[in-house]
Amino acid sequence: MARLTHTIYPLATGFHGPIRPEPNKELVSKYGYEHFTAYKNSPDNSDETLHEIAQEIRRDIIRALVEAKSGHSGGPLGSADIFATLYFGGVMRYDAKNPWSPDRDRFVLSAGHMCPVLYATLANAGFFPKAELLTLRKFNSRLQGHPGRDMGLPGIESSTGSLGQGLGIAVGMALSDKRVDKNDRRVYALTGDGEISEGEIWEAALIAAHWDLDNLTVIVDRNNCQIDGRTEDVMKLNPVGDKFRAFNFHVIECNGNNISELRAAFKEAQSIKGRPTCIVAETFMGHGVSFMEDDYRWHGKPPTSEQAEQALSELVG
Amino acid sequence: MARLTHTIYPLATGFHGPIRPEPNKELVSKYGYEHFTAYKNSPDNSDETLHEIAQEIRRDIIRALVEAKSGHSGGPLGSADIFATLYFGGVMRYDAKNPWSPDRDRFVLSAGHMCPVLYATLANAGFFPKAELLTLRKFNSRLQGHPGRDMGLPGIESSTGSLGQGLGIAVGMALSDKRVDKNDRRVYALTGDGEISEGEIWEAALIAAHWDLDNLTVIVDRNNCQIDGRTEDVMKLNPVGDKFRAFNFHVIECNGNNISELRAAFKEAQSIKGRPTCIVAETFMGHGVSFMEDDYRWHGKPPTSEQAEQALSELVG
Amino acid sequence: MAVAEVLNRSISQTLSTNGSAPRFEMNGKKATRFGFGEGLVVLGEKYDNVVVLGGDITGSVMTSYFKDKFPERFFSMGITEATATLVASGLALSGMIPFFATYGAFASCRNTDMIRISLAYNDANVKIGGGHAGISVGEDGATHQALEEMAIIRVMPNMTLVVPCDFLEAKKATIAIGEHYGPCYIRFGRSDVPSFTREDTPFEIGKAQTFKDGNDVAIIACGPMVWEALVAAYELEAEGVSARVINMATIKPIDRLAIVRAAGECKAIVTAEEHQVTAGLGGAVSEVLAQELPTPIEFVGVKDTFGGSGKPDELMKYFGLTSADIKSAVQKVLKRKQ
Amino acid sequence: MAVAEVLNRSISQTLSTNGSAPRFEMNGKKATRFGFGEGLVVLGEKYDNVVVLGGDITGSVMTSYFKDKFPERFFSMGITEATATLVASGLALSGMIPFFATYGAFASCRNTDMIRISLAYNDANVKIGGGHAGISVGEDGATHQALEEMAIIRVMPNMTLVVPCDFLEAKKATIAIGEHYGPCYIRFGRSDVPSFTREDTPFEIGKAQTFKDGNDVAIIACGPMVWEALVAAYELEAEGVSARVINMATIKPIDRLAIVRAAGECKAIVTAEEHQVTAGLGGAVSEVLAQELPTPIEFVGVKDTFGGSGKPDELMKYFGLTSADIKSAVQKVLKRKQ
Ligand SMILES: Cc1ncc(C[n+]2csc(CCOP(=O)(O)OP(=O)(O)O)c2C)c(N)n1
Ligand SMILES: Cc1ncc(C[n+]2csc(CCOP(=O)(O)OP(=O)(O)O)c2C)c(N)n1
Ligand SMILES: [Mg+2]
Ligand SMILES: [Mg+2]
Repeated sequence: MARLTHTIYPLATGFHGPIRPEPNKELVSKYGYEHFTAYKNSPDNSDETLHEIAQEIRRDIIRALVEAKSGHSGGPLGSADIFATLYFGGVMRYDAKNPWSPDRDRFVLSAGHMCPVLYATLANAGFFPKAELLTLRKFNSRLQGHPGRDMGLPGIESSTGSLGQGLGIAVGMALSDKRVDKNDRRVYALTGDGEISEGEIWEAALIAAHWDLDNLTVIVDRNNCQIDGRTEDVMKLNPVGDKFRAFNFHVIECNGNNISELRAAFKEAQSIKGRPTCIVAETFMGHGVSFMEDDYRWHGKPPTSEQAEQALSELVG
Repeated sequence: MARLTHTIYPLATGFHGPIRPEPNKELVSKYGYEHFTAYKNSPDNSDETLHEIAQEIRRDIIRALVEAKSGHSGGPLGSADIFATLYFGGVMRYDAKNPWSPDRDRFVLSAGHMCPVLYATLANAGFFPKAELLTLRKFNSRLQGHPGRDMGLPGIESSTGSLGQGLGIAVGMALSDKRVDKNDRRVYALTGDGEISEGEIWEAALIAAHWDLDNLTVIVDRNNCQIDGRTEDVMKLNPVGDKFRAFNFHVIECNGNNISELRAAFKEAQSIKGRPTCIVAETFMGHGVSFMEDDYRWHGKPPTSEQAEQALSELVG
Repeated sequence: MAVAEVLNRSISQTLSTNGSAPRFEMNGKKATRFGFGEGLVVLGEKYDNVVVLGGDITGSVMTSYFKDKFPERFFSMGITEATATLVASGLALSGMIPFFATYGAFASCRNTDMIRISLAYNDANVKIGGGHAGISVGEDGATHQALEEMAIIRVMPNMTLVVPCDFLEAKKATIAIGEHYGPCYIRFGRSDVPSFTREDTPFEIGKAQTFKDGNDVAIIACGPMVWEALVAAYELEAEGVSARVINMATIKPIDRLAIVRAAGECKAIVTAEEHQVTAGLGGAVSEVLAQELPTPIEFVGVKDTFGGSGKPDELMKYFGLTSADIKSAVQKVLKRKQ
Repeated sequence: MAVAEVLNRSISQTLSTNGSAPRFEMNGKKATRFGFGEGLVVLGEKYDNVVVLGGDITGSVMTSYFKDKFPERFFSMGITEATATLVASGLALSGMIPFFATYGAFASCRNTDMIRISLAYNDANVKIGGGHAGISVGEDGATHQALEEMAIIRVMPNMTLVVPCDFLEAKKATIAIGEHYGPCYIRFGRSDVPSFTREDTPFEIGKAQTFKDGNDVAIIACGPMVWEALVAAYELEAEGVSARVINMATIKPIDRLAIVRAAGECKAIVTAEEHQVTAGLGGAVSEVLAQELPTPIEFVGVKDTFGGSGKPDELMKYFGLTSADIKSAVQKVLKRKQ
């Protein structure tokens, strides 16, 4: 029996071809983007190193957003520690220079609106030049307002942006790995907390548990904020952990702004057999920028240039 | 400020007007349908009386299905005790002669395919002549294969048939009663157990709990069967009670084929304040008919005429 | 068909009462979503059984106005578009007039089965508001740019679908669907677009309005493309082409008579919509004319592709949705005219 | 447009290679769903990366064949149509060729947003099977009678939509979409319908097939309505009307050339579909001809209402979906022909 294969990476049929926007040259050199060397992904990176990388991710988010003049600040900043740990703490296996390598672990950003943090992470890992971050949300950029697989950006496994869909896709990937290909790849998916009010999250949870997908780790960015307010005011979600437990997940609750707790959580997730894991990562929206911290009004706004300067001055070390 | 009102009951714009199919006259008299007097709905009805009514409902289901030559046997038979208790044990308030009375309690059959039991119940309560049961699934019958509000059948509060939708509708009704009209009406909804794998069930559960809808009682017909097999083989649902608890419901687990347990459960549900109740009613699919009992292959089949005779002979007293 | 007979009688009469009406002028810019928001407040003031469900983007689709004014009749549903639609159905079956609004991509796609069965088949008196229509959404990109709703809603029996052309019409249309029995969908946009209709410009569900008379070609448009059509028509007038502009604010039920009259009198049609050219307004007009009076039509719209990030203007230009594109389509259809 | 030019060159040539082909004869009856089921098995035997997702109705949509044969490549999803579609997307992005089938009402409506973003926008190689097409479902009634899918799928960029006419074509079409890259939707029915195509009848995605030649009128049909069209055409032939019958088995991308040729040569069109007349096949054909060659069309289909319970035959008759209805439509369109 044969395998019918098609080239699916990179797609790059993007909405109108290969003429990409140019990053602003002055800013590229101001931020030192042309001399940037990618960070290494290693379990040997210390917590301090990962924290530094998280801060650099945060700075890159601010820089991209202030240039874009639209986009989401709060969730991306709040979850930067999760991304730093995943991509630079030796948790995920990938090769930025061979981004579609068939034995890579995969990450799906179910909360598509949080893409600035993913783009910044990928750039810091060397998937594409950092300067490209400055084209975020511009006409024909590979950095779409919500991830578009049609743009062929290395590291973007799926288009997302309609909440509640990415987790189901990740479940399909994990099913493929564990039950069809029977390999040892792992799949990670991140959802917002507001996002888990979408029923597809619970359908996906049922399916993941039914098929014992222990190669799947779901991270819920529990920042208690969504667009219209605090999550418990907009739609009560507590107790989040109990919900996933009742859906037969192994649940780990941790401080999602604490690198060492996150490391331990991912390690534990990798050791669990027979059921998927959900990490309920308690974060603060806008973490690291004083005037954004824990304020839902920063869900979907970019900083002004003054605010960006202030933010960058806070996001040191 | 005014209320803008429209006549919404009965709709009866049915798919092609008022010419209804005629029930088979011979069968009408064979079953004594022309001389039938409706059962009373009263808390004074004994468990035995309710059991007898449940058996009569079961017989009516068999009669309707064998005439229709298509339709669902298993779920309807298994849940007849729930319906007998709800409609004849003084649990629900309604007036069969004034079926759209504005202070009635309402029942929504989220598992639309189980309509034979609802039709049989309504006929036994006097909402419409029993003879009409024999028009089930016939061209232009008010007894559609899945409930159609457009047919204007008294007692049918909403069209259903696409699984997972009825509960959300019931939540909307309960929200209207408790939060807008601020009356003391109650809303009941029944879902299949396979049905709760639909994500809309969990969205509806979140919303019902968020808005403290203690006037809502959800009954899950936990018969462990769905079309393709046992629920835990098709899509693992256990622990059902824990799921609803984690979604902030008051949960009652009971034997759904035991009238006195059901009575107690409904009573308890009415006493709960501040949160909706879910009754996980453990039933057997096809209960009361030996060769159908607990067999998922009876989900969607009608009995042959021989099987119907056998079934009717078992369904006594 | 009856319509064709009506046409035969009226075909050479000029129908237009607007013929001598003053030109529409741009009177600032304002997104249609604000009209929706204001219309809801008017309804809320008039009727105590109007209620609104929030989908965690109340500030984007302007249900926030109603929420602020009538907090006790506003209910947050979180991010549950499918079930919010069902809850709306339950409220409607209880005598309420519920509005549920979110982005059009989710207001028509996340809940399509619910619209089909619990609204349309149920004939429930629910009003769905779909915001962020079309690519003029801008930077958010393809996922958030609703381009398919007109096809999806139009194919459902019992549904009414309105697409207002500017702020003021959006307000009128919102009030009109609130007072009309039955499941309705209203489509509105995020970005500021020209305001040009006046208080006395009529709006009636199911009735097209001729916004400019003309007999060489009829441009049938909806939503903010109506303004683009007017600009194109005024420019064409200067170039000696007499273009009629019809505001087809109701897509379902569509005004067959206005379409047939336009075809009979102008013999060439251009449709313009911020939507896929497949199965939307162009499709609806084509269906009517194929049955009544076959006529050359050119379609202005998005040509079966997804949108993308960019500034609204950039995108409108790239995807061919400007008055210049309408003019080219007119030139093309005039060549095909017999 | 290029198509129109092609037409100008070919307009008076008779295109048909089928002109002298033998008549199609009925060869028993079998539901198209069985063709889907058998096609899946063929694919499963040929390719080890074909996988199937079950939606708790495997015995109705005949994915049970595959399940029995390849249990290790069959995955039950329970009753979760929306997420099953997403899981399929994830499988496709992993190099699998996943099929997910359920009733068409749910295969196109419960997961519309997922089809839009995770299949179409993602260009994921997923195949959706929609069973229980149309009112020939019978007793289950309106909720289960899918009449809207063609509009919903057709408006999505990147989608391929095929509607096979009988058992054998359903099998061929299933294999064809399995071997074709990209998101596809196949529509098939529950009830037995005439089998009439032969092993050597060509099936190609995107290509219409002329099943009977004729030059007075062209009947463009899809699904089991093709047989009804043939019956009508043979009867009309006896009555002196030469009717062409075109099997439009691919609704998207639609074969524009076949439509334009038919219009150019016959000058009158009837479309026939077991679907709403709104935005479906009739809509697609109208759109093409409005742009290329305006031509009178009559639509046979469900006229913007929901179905209901009854025997399939009773319903087909009541809703106007028989060969007799096609004949009346032909008579009507012939009168409109110029
Ligand atoms: C299906 C869908 N509905 C609504 C939206 C609009 N939306 C984007 S983000 C968001 C709030 C998400 O909240 P959460 O998941 O907590 O993310 P956070 O605000 O913490 O970043 C909403 C409603 C969407 N993108 N998709
Ligand atoms: C949205 C939707 N998907 C699929 C179906 C087809 N279907 C009808 S009943 C059923 C099984 C339901 O199982 P359960 O809720 O346990 O009911 P039971 O078999 O016990 O009667 C399915 C899949 C449907 N009616 N609606
Ligand atoms: Mg959040
Ligand atoms: Mg069950």
